[in-house]
Amino acid sequence: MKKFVNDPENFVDEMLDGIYRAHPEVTHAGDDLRCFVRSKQVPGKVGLVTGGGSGHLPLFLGYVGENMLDGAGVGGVFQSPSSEQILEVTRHVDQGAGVLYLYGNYTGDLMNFDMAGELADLEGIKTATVVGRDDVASSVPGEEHKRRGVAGIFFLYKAAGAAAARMMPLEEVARIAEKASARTRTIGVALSPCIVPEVGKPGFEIGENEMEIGMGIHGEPGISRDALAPADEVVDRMIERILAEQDYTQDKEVAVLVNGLGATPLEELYILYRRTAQRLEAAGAQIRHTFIGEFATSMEMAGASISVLQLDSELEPLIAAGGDTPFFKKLAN
Amino acid sequence: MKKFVNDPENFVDEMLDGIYRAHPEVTHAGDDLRCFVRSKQVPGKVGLVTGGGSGHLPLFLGYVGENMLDGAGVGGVFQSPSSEQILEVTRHVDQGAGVLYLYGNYTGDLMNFDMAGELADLEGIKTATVVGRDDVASSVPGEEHKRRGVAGIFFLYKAAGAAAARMMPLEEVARIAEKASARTRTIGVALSPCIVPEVGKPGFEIGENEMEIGMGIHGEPGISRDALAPADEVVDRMIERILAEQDYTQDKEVAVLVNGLGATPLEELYILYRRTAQRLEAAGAQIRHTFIGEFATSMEMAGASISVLQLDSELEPLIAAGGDTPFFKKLAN
Amino acid sequence: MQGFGTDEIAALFARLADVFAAEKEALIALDGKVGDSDLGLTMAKGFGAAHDAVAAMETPTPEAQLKTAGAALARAAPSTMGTLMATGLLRGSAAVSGAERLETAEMAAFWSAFRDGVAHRGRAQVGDKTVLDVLHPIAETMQAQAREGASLDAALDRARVAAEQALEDTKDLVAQHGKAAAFQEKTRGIQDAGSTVAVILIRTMAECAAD
Amino acid sequence: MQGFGTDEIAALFARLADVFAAEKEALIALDGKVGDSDLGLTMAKGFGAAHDAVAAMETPTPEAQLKTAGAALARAAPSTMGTLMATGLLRGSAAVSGAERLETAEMAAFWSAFRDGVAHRGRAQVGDKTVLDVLHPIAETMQAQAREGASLDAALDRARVAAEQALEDTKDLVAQHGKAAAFQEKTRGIQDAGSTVAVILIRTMAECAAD
Ligand SMILES: Nc1ncnc2c1ncn2[C@@H]1O[C@H](COP(=O)(O)OP(=O)(O)O)[C@@H](O)[C@H]1O
Ligand SMILES: Nc1ncnc2c1ncn2[C@@H]1O[C@H](COP(=O)(O)OP(=O)(O)O)[C@@H](O)[C@H]1O
Ligand SMILES: [Mg+2]
Ligand SMILES: [Mg+2]
Ligand SMILES: [Mg+2]
Ligand SMILES: [Mg+2]
Repeated sequence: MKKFVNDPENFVDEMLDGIYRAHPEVTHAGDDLRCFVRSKQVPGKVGLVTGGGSGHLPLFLGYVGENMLDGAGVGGVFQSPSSEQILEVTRHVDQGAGVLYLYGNYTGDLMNFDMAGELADLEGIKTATVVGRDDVASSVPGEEHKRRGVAGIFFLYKAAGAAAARMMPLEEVARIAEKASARTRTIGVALSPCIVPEVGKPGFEIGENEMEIGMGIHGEPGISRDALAPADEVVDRMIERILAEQDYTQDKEVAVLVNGLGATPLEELYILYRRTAQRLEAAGAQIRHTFIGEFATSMEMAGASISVLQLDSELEPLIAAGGDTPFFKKLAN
Repeated sequence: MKKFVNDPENFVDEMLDGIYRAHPEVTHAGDDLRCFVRSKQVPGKVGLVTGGGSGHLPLFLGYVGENMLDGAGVGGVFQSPSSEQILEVTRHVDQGAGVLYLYGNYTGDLMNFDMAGELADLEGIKTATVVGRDDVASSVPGEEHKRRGVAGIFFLYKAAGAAAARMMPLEEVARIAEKASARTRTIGVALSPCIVPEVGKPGFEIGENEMEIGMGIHGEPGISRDALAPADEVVDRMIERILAEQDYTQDKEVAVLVNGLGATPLEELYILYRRTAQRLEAAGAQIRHTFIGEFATSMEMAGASISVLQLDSELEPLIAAGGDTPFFKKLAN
Repeated sequence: MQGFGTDEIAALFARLADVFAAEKEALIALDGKVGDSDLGLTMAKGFGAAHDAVAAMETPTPEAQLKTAGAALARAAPSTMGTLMATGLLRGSAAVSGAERLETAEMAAFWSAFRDGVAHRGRAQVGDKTVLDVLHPIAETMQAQAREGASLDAALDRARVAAEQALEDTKDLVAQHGKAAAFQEKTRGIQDAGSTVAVILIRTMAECAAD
Repeated sequence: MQGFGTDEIAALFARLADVFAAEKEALIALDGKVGDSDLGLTMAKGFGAAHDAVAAMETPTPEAQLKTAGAALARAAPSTMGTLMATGLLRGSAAVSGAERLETAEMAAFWSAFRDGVAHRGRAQVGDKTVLDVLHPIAETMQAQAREGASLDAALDRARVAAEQALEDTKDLVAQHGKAAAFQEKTRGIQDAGSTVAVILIRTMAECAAD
């Protein structure tokens, strides 16, 4: 295992210690480093809370900041945070306007957020839940509710974050997040596995010349394993899955996210973006916003994902809005 | 070779095509995609031009933008841009106040920037040159002029960029860049090699359990190859080299950059930062500005570098200033 | 045996901590087939924490021990199975409220509540190839044994047999939940990882009772 | 032979393009020992471009051909060696200004200017284990041969011999410049990559002259 780690058991907490040292605009609620919150909450604003396993930086905690989220429950590597931690974060960020839970559609997270929500309810804190379920490879059309949440959840954060910053009420923020969720599609491709520090070796293998389209961000199996093709062909095979589920005759404008899974150089992401843009434009879409880089990783996995959010007049200005977190900065445009 | 590429010969130009599609705030001077410039130049401002080989994104072109640089000559992977390309960029960004060349201390770049400067001079464009030479592993003290430029050049961009944006004259901007250069130290560690697309295989090997401290960003040999140690120990061995060359009794404030070389997860960079901060503070330094992430990569190389800029009252506000490029955004603070 | 009192429950969690530490690699490998390889880690960590918490109690009752164990598990291992096992223990604890010793009837109530908690929290159905497929026959067997007035060690042993059979039967099922669901038909022929944990639980309990 | 006229120079660049294409892997391997493995790529690309540019000229003179080749090389391969070889060609071109055929005297002037250009641009000294260590004896030998009134093919062959010896001698030196400098003492025993390119140049030129 070629990693910069000390005791693998301390991986997450030492990482958090580093983050808190570097970024005074975030802190932890109470003693538990894993209850990650903004240092200053905005009075009266709906609180946005996410959470999930570690190993995906900047996901999840990296989106806690201005115009984005207010807190995150930080789990172990690829592990859900506990309901207790989520509850602690919930208490901290609630400013009387209620709290929206925004996280990826994984069993462990679902159960722990549900439990936290039930406990928060007993304490008089109103919560609502919207899950990211953008990974088209993880269930067939018609079974969208079973899909995993991957990089596209960034769009939910962006839209809901900007909506909450405009002081919209919980129901509205939840409706907007839900709309963004319903209109986001992602497809990924992996070229290499990743290593959970406490396990110390790759959880699966990909042959020297193979790629797996649709692989999940924890190494969940995808829809095809083939010989690695030229970049344009890889994009072509991926984007088909998205184009099949989005129709640009009415709402033409889209936001695109080309995300690196960890080890893939930024140069290659731009090569993938080039073809993605060509294909989307050929399909009648107009690219209004572009995000390229590492937004949701799987440790040192090589690979990438493409996410497309189909905009409408309500979502567009929310995606255009600025954002400022230690890991994500966008000027308003 | 596990890469998202089409014809490796087109690697750089397809990457640039992707970048221009995604970011309308940058463009190319003339027909050559590799003459990278801001879409809007600032009248009367000193032009800042960098350049160097591709394969290091966001270095070099990623720092072209507001409060930073004005243009970059884009070379092939790990290759200098040509003097002709640098000259073309120089002509485009010159706004009558002259042009400062800011690049890394490598033979190929030195020769091509020198040639471009000589040609620009014939055309009546005043140029000055400051090179980044921050890699402490690449020459012993006393031979600093021979050192390679690596991630620490970011501090030169930041300081000179903010100075030029304040409409300082060429001599002043060059003086400030030179000061930042003289006060910046970097040390790197590599865990794995990288692959130049046109070569198709790694240029060197690092054993499964080895690390090389001081390796250059093109795989130049470092100062020691040892068994991979725990993260804190790796930092300890690296930071010694920097501490030996900086004395914090007078100027205590520093800016720190923990840079990922490509494949190393952000989580691990924060673990490295944690120890770096501990050690710097123990040595009497006060960390005033922190930058953590991928600032200067070597394709898919696993590894990291630590850079420390020792601030003074002139440099501090320039590092604190905001910056806005497609690849780097910082709000003023 | 005279049922599970506080000593026996403390001993049970000590033993579970050992067993899950010993089974760590096997569970990692099993979960790795159609999952994310974490089950060995989470169960070892979770039951280790449960044991530590129970061992540290000063004036325990069975109800409090089970609750403490569940809470510790939820905190230490908030994975799917960690959370489900924690939920089971918390619900089971409530079902034996006030009891000083858990005899067959109380143990049957415990397992029924355990199963119901898991079913509620996980929203899975019997047959979905989850831990529920083993918890359900355990609960049903225990209820039947209680109705028949069986001794605790006999009842637990019958439940263990039923659980082992049910585990074997999970091989024929196709996973509908969690990370395994992505593997669809490929999960056929593979024994469910979470169900394996349930078998370890009932087997260890039966062994404690037999000692 | 009657010296290098425009046809011979065109043929020389055609041959150099072939030779560097053929030597690509060998130069990659050589540069890889204490460098970044790019030399084979840059020389193949650079001399390929030089050949294309020269072949496309309509009314060439030797001076113009050498200048065109140098400019094409600078554009196509702006690496250390690409830039140095381009500088050498450009300076060498200026040194034969007006000549219709390059005889021994002109060729000696060409190589002296070539060497001086490389020395100026690269700021290296003879003995620093660079291409200069081969260019210098080439230039000196050509000058001596010209003084002695040697024929061009004899002069070039003597220069080739001197170059090959000088290349062998680079093994004893320690690199002071470029990427190799980082390897310090480890460069001892290894033949300098750039110097190998200079030997290929003079050897190919000598072969053209002998044909
Ligand atoms: N919705 C569910 N309800 C009940 N059990 C489930 C559910 N989803 C998964 N499981 C069980 O959890 C086991 C996997 O546990 P675990 O490794 O902790 O999951 P994960 O790593 O996905 O969080 C499966 O083998 C299955 O028995
Ligand atoms: N300053 C210099 N002056 C002359 N020749 C040099 C200089 N630096 C390097 N060289 C030559 O260049 C060769 C390496 O060329 P090349 O591979 O193009 O360099 P790089 O890859 O470092 O740009 C060396 O073997 C040496 O002969
Ligand atoms: Mg990375
Ligand atoms: Mg990377
Ligand atoms: Mg699992
Ligand atoms: Mg080289």
